[in-house]
Amino acid sequence: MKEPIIQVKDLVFSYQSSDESLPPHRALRGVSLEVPEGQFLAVLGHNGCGKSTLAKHLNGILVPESGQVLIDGIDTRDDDRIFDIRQIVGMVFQNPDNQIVATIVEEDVAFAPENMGVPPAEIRRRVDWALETVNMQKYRQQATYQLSGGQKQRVAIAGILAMQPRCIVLDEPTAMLDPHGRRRILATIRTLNRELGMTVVLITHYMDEAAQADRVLVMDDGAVVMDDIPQRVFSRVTELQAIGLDVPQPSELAFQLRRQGVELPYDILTVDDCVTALAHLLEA
Amino acid sequence: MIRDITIGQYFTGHSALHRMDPRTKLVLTIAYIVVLFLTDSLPGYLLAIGLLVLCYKLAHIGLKVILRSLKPVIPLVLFTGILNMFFISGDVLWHWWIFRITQQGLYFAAIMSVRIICLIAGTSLLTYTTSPIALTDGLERLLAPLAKLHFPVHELAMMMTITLRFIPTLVEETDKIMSAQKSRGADMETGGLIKRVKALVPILIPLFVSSFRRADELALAMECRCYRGGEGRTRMRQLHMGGVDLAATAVMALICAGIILCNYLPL
Amino acid sequence: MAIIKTTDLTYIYNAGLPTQTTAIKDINIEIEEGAFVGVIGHTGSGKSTLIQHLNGLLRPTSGKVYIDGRDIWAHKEQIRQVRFDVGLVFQYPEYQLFEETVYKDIAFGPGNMDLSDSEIDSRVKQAAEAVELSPADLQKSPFELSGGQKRRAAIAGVLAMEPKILILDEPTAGLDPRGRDTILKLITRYHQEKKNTILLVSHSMEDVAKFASKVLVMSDTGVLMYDTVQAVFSHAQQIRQIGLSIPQITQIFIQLADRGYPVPRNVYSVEQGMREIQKLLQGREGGKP
Amino acid sequence: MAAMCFVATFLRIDIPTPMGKTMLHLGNVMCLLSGLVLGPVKGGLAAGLGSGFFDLFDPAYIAGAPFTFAFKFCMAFVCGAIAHKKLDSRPRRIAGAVLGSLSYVVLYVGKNVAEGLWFYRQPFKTVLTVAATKLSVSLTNGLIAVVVSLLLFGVMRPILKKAGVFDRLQARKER
Ligand SMILES: Nc1ncnc2c1ncn2[C@@H]1O[C@H](COP(=O)(O)OP(=O)(O)OP(=O)(O)O)[C@@H](O)[C@H]1O
Ligand SMILES: Nc1ncnc2c1ncn2[C@@H]1O[C@H](COP(=O)(O)OP(=O)(O)OP(=O)(O)O)[C@@H](O)[C@H]1O
Ligand SMILES: [Mg+2]
Ligand SMILES: [Mg+2]
Repeated sequence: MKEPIIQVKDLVFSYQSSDESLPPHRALRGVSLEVPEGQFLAVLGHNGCGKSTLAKHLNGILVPESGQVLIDGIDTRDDDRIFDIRQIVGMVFQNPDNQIVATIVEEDVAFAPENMGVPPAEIRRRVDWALETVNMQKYRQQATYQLSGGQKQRVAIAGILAMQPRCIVLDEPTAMLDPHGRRRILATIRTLNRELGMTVVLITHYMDEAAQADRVLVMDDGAVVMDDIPQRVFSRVTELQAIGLDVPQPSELAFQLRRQGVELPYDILTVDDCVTALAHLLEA
Repeated sequence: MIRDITIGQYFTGHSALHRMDPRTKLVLTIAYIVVLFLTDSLPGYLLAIGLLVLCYKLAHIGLKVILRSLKPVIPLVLFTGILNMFFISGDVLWHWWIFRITQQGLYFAAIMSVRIICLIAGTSLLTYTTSPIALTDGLERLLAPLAKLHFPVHELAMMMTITLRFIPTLVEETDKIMSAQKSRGADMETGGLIKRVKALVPILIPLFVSSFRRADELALAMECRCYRGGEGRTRMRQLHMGGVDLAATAVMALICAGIILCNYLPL
Repeated sequence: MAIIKTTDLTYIYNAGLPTQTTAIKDINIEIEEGAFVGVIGHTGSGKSTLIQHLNGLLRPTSGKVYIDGRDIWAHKEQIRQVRFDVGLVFQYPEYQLFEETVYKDIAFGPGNMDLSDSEIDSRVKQAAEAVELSPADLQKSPFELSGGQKRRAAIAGVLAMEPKILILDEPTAGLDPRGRDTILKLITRYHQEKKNTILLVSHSMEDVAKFASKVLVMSDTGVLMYDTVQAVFSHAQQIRQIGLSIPQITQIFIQLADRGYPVPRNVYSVEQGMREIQKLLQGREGGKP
Repeated sequence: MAAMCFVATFLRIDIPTPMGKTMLHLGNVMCLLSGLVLGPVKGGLAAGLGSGFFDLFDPAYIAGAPFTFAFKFCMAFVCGAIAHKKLDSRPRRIAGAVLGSLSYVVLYVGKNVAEGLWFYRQPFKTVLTVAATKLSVSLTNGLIAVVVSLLLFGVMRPILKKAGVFDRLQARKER
């Protein structure tokens, strides 16, 4: 089998507080993780549990205090290959406003390949392709500040796509968006994963987004506490609620009913799952 | 309120002037200032004004627009004009109490006005026909040779781009913070100096803090996109000079020569 | 009498410029005192514009706003008083914190109201308690708090002004599920204690259905509906048409009802849903011989 | 490198200044403040670019933009060079702000004199009188800017410190 694109081994990381007298804050306490190429992984966890810290290790923005992070076999501590790593793993952040560098949409998308020294004609081709992939080609010449939040975020994703990465890490890309913008971003993410075979790591606070992934990783206080397919993760309602998380309403309904002794399957995630199962139950 | 603020006074259009390369426009504008500086004869001034009229016609920009951009300098012109009337002695045309108008005084005032009008109308043509982005782009490329002298051209240009990019964002943010503090009863419209200065604190602090946060995040995002300064960087958009640029340069050269020649004509 | 009333309220951004946009048009609403109103609408439908009119931050292009029966723009110089009566919590309110300590920051609003020091002190403490900030937190710098705490401190800053009407623009954006729940619960509790009027702008239909008593639906610069939660979500078709959704739990029950099962269509919380299903199952067992 | 783009982003602090014009002339205040907070080079760039940009896109002032850039840069640079390293010392802060402001006034008036003499070809006496009025106006402005910026800085520093702004600046510098 092919080597996983992301390998994280016993990753430990602490933030040094600005106040020297305070002890460093341990944000990651031994995280291990392997992501095979082409997987769609969702990461859940409450505020401050270390999700962003983990994400920043995946393209060498932060380097491990101990343990190791290998991207396509390259150690992120290898300074000479840092740009290779960043090209393999692209990162999208929460606030679309703070990621866009240029005033015109296509200029911004061109930013990364320009940095990489790609020839102009090739940049042009990549920019067109990236904008098409996120469905923003209509806005090529628009000023970035005139776009809505969701559109800006899609431009930010296009800016990463223009590097032609094999893996894309999105750190709460929908947190600042409205439902419409959120749906569009999620559709874009699914296209990247299903049609282009890109590896996706999606950090989110929305359970319905995580429910669409191949695999869900749940973190609590700098450690991984669950790592499974969404159906199984979301059936562990009590545990999730104990660490301040939530489950989609259909899963919760099924869980509550099961607790009352009603026999329902464990893998209910969506409205349709739930309706089918309940209909089945009521037929009996 | 100010979300769609347009910095500068760019008028979209497709005239020859709009299509010109920003570099040409910049250079020609500078040339025009220099020529103005050298002009010293009536036909010279007429030529300079003629050129302006021609350009404004080409760019389809009306008189009203020019007048509006001249507004801020009117007090200066008047003030200097009046002073000249006091100080310049010469053939008195009209005299009342301590005021007198001399021929020379009038002459100076006229020259001054023409120069100011030409200067402002000429340079503002640049902002009217060039978008801020194109202008920044042009500036960067014009300054590019300076990089050889270890002048950080790329960094400066990057900063200009980012500044341009964040002006609307920050204006919007200021607006939001001001609204929020007003909702909490902040009073920014009344009171003496000290009170007003104090009223700024609730706006400036969040603004500073959020600027720093944005700066941090932006730096991070740029690093993620392989930013490593100017070396080895390519550009997607290549500026190129076309026939318009050539023609404009030729016309400009002719007129400049004309103006300079006029200085030496015995008129 | 309605505590909030607008007549033909219209607002145009950048009037006269090429970028001119009509954000709200001919809005006529009457909101009764003590209501907890969820305000929903697709993005750009004019929610934020509307609420900024209610405390006089924006001045109507045309139309009137009445608070407590008074036209708020009748006396321009009294507009600050209106802002004390109508508290507005903006989106991401933590970005307006600016004082040295949380205490001082919460005191900023009441401090602008010409109150006595002891009154300010007691208001700050009450507000802090309402949002579950400890006395120790009050002495910290607002920048030392966690994201959720900052948000609550900022909300306390408005609560301390004890407004008759409290308006919150997406107060839970960007928080984790527990943070969202905490904030919504404390707003509900505050509402129950003070019996004041609350407008909550939200994109989460689940939250609106769970916490609000009435819903104001905005669509494309106008008000589409203003009614009880039950009545609004019974128009599932219409709600979907304007790009909104209905809560997932409601969808489940509507679909079951569509398939002919004897379940109600107006189910808005998981607990209620569970009871309905149980009732159905028990009823059936009881019926069996 | 990271520091560089960091600098770049600071310019933005200056941007809202034109909005303050109605209340006070905030431009100079912000220039002094950025010198104090960001230090000579960064502060100078922030001040220069921020103000220069506005002139560049304003038809009436575009010809003056390069000068504005240079002069505001000097103003913040002087102020930052004197005061930024020793922010705790009040005399330093005052000296920084005063000298920064002064250098701006001198440059600005100097430019006006030169412009009047050579560009508008005004007689010396006229130029002098104009310059004198400009001098008094800018001196008052400059003085207000000094007072206001020092007041603001005094109030804002402890808070910004708590917010970690200075720490972050420090951290960036070390990289
Ligand atoms: N630059 C920093 N300096 C010091 N501590 C930090 C820094 N960044 C994060 N931390 C701390 O590290 C912990 C983990 O932070 P991280 O940002 O990874 O959390 P997160 O899971 O992404 O949270 P959120 O859901 O709020 O984004 C938190 O307790 C946070 O306070
Ligand atoms: N400051 C502004 N300048 C110009 N137009 C604006 C401004 N603010 C809002 N608009 C426009 O007014 C309309 C209504 O905007 P508003 O912010 O009220 O919508 P909203 O319902 O709050 O949307 P969201 O759910 O995204 O917050 C939109 O078309 C928007 O583009
Ligand atoms: Mg995070
Ligand atoms: Mg809004």
